[in-house]
Amino acid sequence: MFRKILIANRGEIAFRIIRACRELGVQTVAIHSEADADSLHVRFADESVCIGPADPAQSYRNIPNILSAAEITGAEAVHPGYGFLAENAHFADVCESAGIKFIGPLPECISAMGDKAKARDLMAKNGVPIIPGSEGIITEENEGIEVARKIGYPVIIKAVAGGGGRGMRVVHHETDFASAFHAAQSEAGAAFGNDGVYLEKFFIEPRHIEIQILADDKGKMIYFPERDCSIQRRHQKLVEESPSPVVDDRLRRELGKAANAAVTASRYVNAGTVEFLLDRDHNFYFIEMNTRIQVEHPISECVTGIDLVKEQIKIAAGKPLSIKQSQVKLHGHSFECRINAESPETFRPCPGAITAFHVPGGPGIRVDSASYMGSVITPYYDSLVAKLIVHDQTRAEAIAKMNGALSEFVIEGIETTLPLHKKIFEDPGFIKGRFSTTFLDHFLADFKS
Amino acid sequence: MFRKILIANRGEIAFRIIRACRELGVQTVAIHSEADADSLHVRFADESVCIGPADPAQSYRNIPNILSAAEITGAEAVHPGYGFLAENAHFADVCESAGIKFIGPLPECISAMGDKAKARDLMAKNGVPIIPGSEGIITEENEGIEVARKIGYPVIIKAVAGGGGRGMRVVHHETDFASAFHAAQSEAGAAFGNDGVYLEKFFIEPRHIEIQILADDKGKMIYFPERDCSIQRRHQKLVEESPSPVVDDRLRRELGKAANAAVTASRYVNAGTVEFLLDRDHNFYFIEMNTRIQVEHPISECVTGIDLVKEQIKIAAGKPLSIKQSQVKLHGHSFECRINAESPETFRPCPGAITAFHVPGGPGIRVDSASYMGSVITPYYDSLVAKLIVHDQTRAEAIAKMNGALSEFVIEGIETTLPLHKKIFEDPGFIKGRFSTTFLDHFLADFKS
Amino acid sequence: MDLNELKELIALMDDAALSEIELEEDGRRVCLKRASAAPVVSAPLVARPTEVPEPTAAPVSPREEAKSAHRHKVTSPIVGTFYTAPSPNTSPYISLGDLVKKGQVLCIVEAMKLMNEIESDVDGRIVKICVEDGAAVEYGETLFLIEPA
Amino acid sequence: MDLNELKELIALMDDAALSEIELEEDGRRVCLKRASAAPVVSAPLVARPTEVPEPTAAPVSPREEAKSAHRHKVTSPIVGTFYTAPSPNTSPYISLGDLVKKGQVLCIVEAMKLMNEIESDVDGRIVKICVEDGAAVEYGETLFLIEPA
Repeated sequence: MFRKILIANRGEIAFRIIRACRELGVQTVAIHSEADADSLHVRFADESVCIGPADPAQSYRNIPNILSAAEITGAEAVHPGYGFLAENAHFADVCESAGIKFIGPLPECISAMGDKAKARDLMAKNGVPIIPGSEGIITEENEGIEVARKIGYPVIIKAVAGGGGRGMRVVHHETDFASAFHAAQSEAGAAFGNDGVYLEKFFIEPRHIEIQILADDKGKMIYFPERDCSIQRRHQKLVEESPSPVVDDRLRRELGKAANAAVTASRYVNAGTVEFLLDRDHNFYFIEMNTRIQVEHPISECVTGIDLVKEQIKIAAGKPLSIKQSQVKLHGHSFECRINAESPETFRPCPGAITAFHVPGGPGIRVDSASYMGSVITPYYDSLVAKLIVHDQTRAEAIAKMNGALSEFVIEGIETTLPLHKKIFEDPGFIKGRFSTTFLDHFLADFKS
Repeated sequence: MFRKILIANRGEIAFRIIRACRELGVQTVAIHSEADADSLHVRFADESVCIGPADPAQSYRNIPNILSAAEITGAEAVHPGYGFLAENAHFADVCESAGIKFIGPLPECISAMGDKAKARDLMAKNGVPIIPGSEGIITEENEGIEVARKIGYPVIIKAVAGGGGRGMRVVHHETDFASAFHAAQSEAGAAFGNDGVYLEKFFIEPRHIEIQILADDKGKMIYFPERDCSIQRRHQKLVEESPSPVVDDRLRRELGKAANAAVTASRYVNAGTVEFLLDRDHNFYFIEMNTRIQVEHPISECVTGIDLVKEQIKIAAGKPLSIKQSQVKLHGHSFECRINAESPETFRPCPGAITAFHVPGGPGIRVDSASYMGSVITPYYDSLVAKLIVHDQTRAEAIAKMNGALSEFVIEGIETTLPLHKKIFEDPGFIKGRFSTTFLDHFLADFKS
Repeated sequence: MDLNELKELIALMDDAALSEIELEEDGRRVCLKRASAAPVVSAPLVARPTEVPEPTAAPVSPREEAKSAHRHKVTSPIVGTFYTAPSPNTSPYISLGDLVKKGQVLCIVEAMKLMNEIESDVDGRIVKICVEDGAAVEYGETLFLIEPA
Repeated sequence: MDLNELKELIALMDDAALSEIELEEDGRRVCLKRASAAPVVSAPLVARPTEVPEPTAAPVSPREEAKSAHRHKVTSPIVGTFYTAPSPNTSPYISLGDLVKKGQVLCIVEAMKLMNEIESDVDGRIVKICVEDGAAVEYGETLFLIEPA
C-alpha cells in the first residue's frame, strides 16, 4: 500500500479521499489555492501545499506545481478526484513519468475514452450497443431516407459542426424528411459555415442510466447495480438514485454485461462509469465512459456496502480486487441530492459565506460536504455545498427519508437548491418513478410559476 | 398503522422516534418541559404540548399531564423512548386503560422484569443460565463453604442490605473463607443493621454482552447479533460495539437461543434486550432484561440494516414481524461513542450553551443528536450531546473510521468526553479487543495522569 | 433633534430591548437600528415564523401597554381541555369584566375525564379570557388576565 | 450638519452599539450604517493554534516594526525545493546584507528536476533569508525580505 497520497482536488471529494486514506492508514497531502487556505480538506490532511492563486488554471490545473508538491512531500501516488485533472491523459502520463502513481486508468485509456467518436467505434466493434445512426456525414436526401428507414423513426438530423440546437431537426415521419434535411443543411451552413449533417435515432423521454465498474490490473472486474441519473438540467445531474425504478434483474445483468464488454474493450483499470441511454422500450445504448470517480458514487456505496474510493486506492497499489461479482449485492434503495449554492429558480451561482449550517442525521443518512458554519462558497469553483445521501430498504422509504432529511437541513447565508429538491421529492411523477431526462425542464416551468 | 403517536421523551431519542414516524407516515406529538421549548424534538414534531416545568418529576415523568396531552391531541399510541417512564409498568397500564397503545411490552411483563430477583428465578426455571450463588441468606460458615465448593472459587460474599462495597468480600481460596465470611457479616451488621449475607460466583474481568430481540404479539421473535458494552464506568456505558470481538458464530447462536428462551418465558412483546455477563471461559449468565429501546440500538441497526424503532411501532400496531431469523445477517462491524457533556476526567456534568457544533460525515458515519449550534445542554436531564456511530466492513476499519470521525467532531462551549473517546480508540488493548468491564477503571487511572 | 433626545431614545431602546426605532413627526424623521445583539447562532436553528405578540383587538396605546405589564396571569397548572362552565347547560363561571375574589373558581380544565377547577389566585377584574371554550391548553398556558384590585 | 455633528453621531453609534442611524430634519437627511461588527461565524471551525507572527531574534521595537512593513517580499512563484546556490559546490547567489539589483538571481527553486532561477524584482538590501537551503517551498511562500534602496 502507498505510504502517502497527494490529493489533486478540493472540496468534498478531496475530503472524501482523505477519509478513505485515513482508514487505510495512508498519509495525505492536500493541495490548495490561496482561496482555499481555510478549507476542510487542508485542515484534515496530514500535510498541505499551496499550489497557486484562486484561478484554477493556475492552481488545481497547474500540473508542474502539483507534481512538485508531490515531489517535495514524497507522495507516492496522486488521486485526481473528479473534474480538474481527473480526465486529463497528459497529467496521468507525466505522473507516471515522474514515478508517481496516478490513481485511475492508464493515460491511453483516458485518451481513448475522451475521444467520444473513437470510444463509440470501439464499443460498436466490441458488441456494446451504440445509438444507431449514419456512418459519418450524409450529403444526399435519399441516402438519409435510407438510413432513417434502417434505424426507424423518429430520427434526429444534427450538424457535425453543431451546437445549441442549430442545424438540428427531429423527424417523426418519412414524409417530413426531405424538407427537414434541407432546412438542417442550410441552417448548419449559415450558422457554422459547414453544412455537413448526420443522422441519429431520436429518443423520446429517455433515461440516463449508468453502470459503475471496478477493474484491477489483473483483468478482474465487477459491475455495480445501475444508477439512474435522469433528473438533470443541461446535463448537470441534480438527483441520482440506485437502483433505477425501471430496471429489473434481467436488464441489470444485460447492462452489467455491456459494461464489462466496455471495460474489456478499453483495457480499463480502476473505477469507471459506463453511461447509457435507456429508451422507453428498455433498449440501452452506450453514450460515453467516465474514467474517474463520480460525484454520485455514494449511492452505489450505500446499496452495496463497498467503499469505492478505498477500492480505487487498493487497485492503484496493485492489489487484486477482493470482491467477486456474486458478492456485489443490491441492498435497499439510495438517493443523492446535490445541494448547490445556486438560486433554485434561475440556477445562478450564489457564492458567499455560510452563516448557519446544520446537517440532518439519524439512520440511513450520509452527508458528504466540505462546508461548515463560517465557510465561504467562493466564485472560483463549482457550487456544490453538500451531497445528501439516504439509504433505506425500499424506494418509498428512501423518499420519505429524503423528505425528512431535506427538512432538517439548514444552510443560511447563501441561496441553495434545497427548496427545489424538496419539491422534486414531493412530485407525484417522481415518487412513482415516472421520469426521463426531460423531467426537470417540465418541472422547472411549474416550479417557477 | 397508527395515525398519530405521542413521544413521551426528549432529546436525541425523541428526535430518533420522530424520524421513524415520519418515514412510516405517522404524525407526531412532542411533549416538552418549559426548559425544552427550543429543542429539536419540539421543532420537528407535527405538534407539541408543554407538559410541565423543567423538573422531570413534574414534566417528563408527569403521567397525568402526558396522558392529557395524548388525549387533547388525539394520539393513538405513546412511545416512551428510554429512561423517564420507559420501564414504568404503571404508566404502561394507565396508557392501556385510557385506550392509548403503549409502544412496549405489557405492564405485567415490565413489572416481572423490573423485579430483578423474580426475573432471575423465572430465567433459571426456563433454562437460561443465571449467576450461580446461594439461594437466599447464608447464616452458617459451613453452609457457605459448601455453596462455595459447589459454584467454585472465586466467590463474592455480599450483604443483602448492601451497597457501596460494604459487607462485600471476594474469596479466592477456601482457606480464606471463614475469616472473610465473618468480616462481611460484622461489616454488614455495622453498616446496615442487618448482617444477612449471600454468596455469588465472582467473575474476574467479565464482559457485558447483550442480545437485542424483537417479538411480535403473534409469538414470532428474532434476535440480533450481540452487542459488547463492556466499556463502562459505574454501569454507564461509554462505548458499545457489535459484534463482540470475542463472540464467534457458535456462541452467538447460544446467546440467541438463551435470549429467545427469556422472551418466551416472559411472554415478551416488542423490542427488548437480554443482558448477559460473559466470563473468560465464554460461559454466559443472565443479568437482567431491559424492556425498552436502548441508547446503543443504532449499532444493531447498522450491522443488520433493520430499523428497530420502525419495527417497534409496527409491532405495537399489531403487525406481524416481517423479518425471519435467517434474514438477520451480520454485516461488518459497528461502534457507538456516547459523547456526553461531562469533564472527560472527572465525569462532572458540564451543562451550557454549545457555541460551535460540526458533525463528522462521509460513508459509514451516523450521528444521532438533538444538539445544534446555539442549543443548550441543561442541568435538568442527562448529559448526552450526541451518539456517534460508525459502520465498516471490519473491526479494524471501523476503529480507523471512528478515529477519523472523532477528530472531525467539533463541539465548543462545553466540555465533552470526546478527548476520552479519542484515547480509548487509540488504546492498544482496546484495539486488540482485549477488555472487560474493568477496562475503564484502569484506563481512567492512566488517562488522568 | 438634539443629542440628548437621541440619547433618551437609545436608553428607551435598551430598556425595551428594541432593535429598531423609527419616528416621524413635524417633518422630522429619526431611525435607529441595532444589529441583533445576540450572536447569530442563538437564533433558532431553522427560520420559524416570527413570534409576533398576540394581537389585541385594538391597537394599544403605550399607556395601556404599560398597564398590561401589571396584569396578573392565571395559567393552567395542567394539560387538558378548557371549559368556561361546569357543564354544557350551565352558565360560565365568570364573564369578561367580572370582579373575582382570590379562591373563586374561574373555569375547569378537564384532564383524563377529571374536571379540575381552576381558582383565581388574586382579587381583581377579569380583563381578558385568553382561551376559547373547549380548546386544548398546555401546561403554563395563560387562561385569564386579571387586573388586580 | 457639520463634521463635528457627524463625529458626535458616530461616537453615539459606538457608545450605544448601534448599527444604523438615520436622521431627517429641515430637508436635511443623514444616514450612518455600520456592517455587523464581528460576524461570529467567521471564526474557524476548529480552534487552530493562533498564528503568531514568526518570532524574530530580538523583540522588535515599534519603530523597526513600522519599517518591516516597508520591506519587500520576494515570494516563490512555484512549488519546489529552495536552493541558495546553483550547485552544492558553488557559493550562494547572495548573502544576508547584500545589495541586490532588480533582475539579479537570488536563488533557485527546483521543480520536477528543473532549476528555476528566482530574480529580485527590486533594487535593495537583503534583510532576511526566510527559507533554509534545501527546504520545500509552497506557491506564494516568502523567500526573502528586501529593504528597497
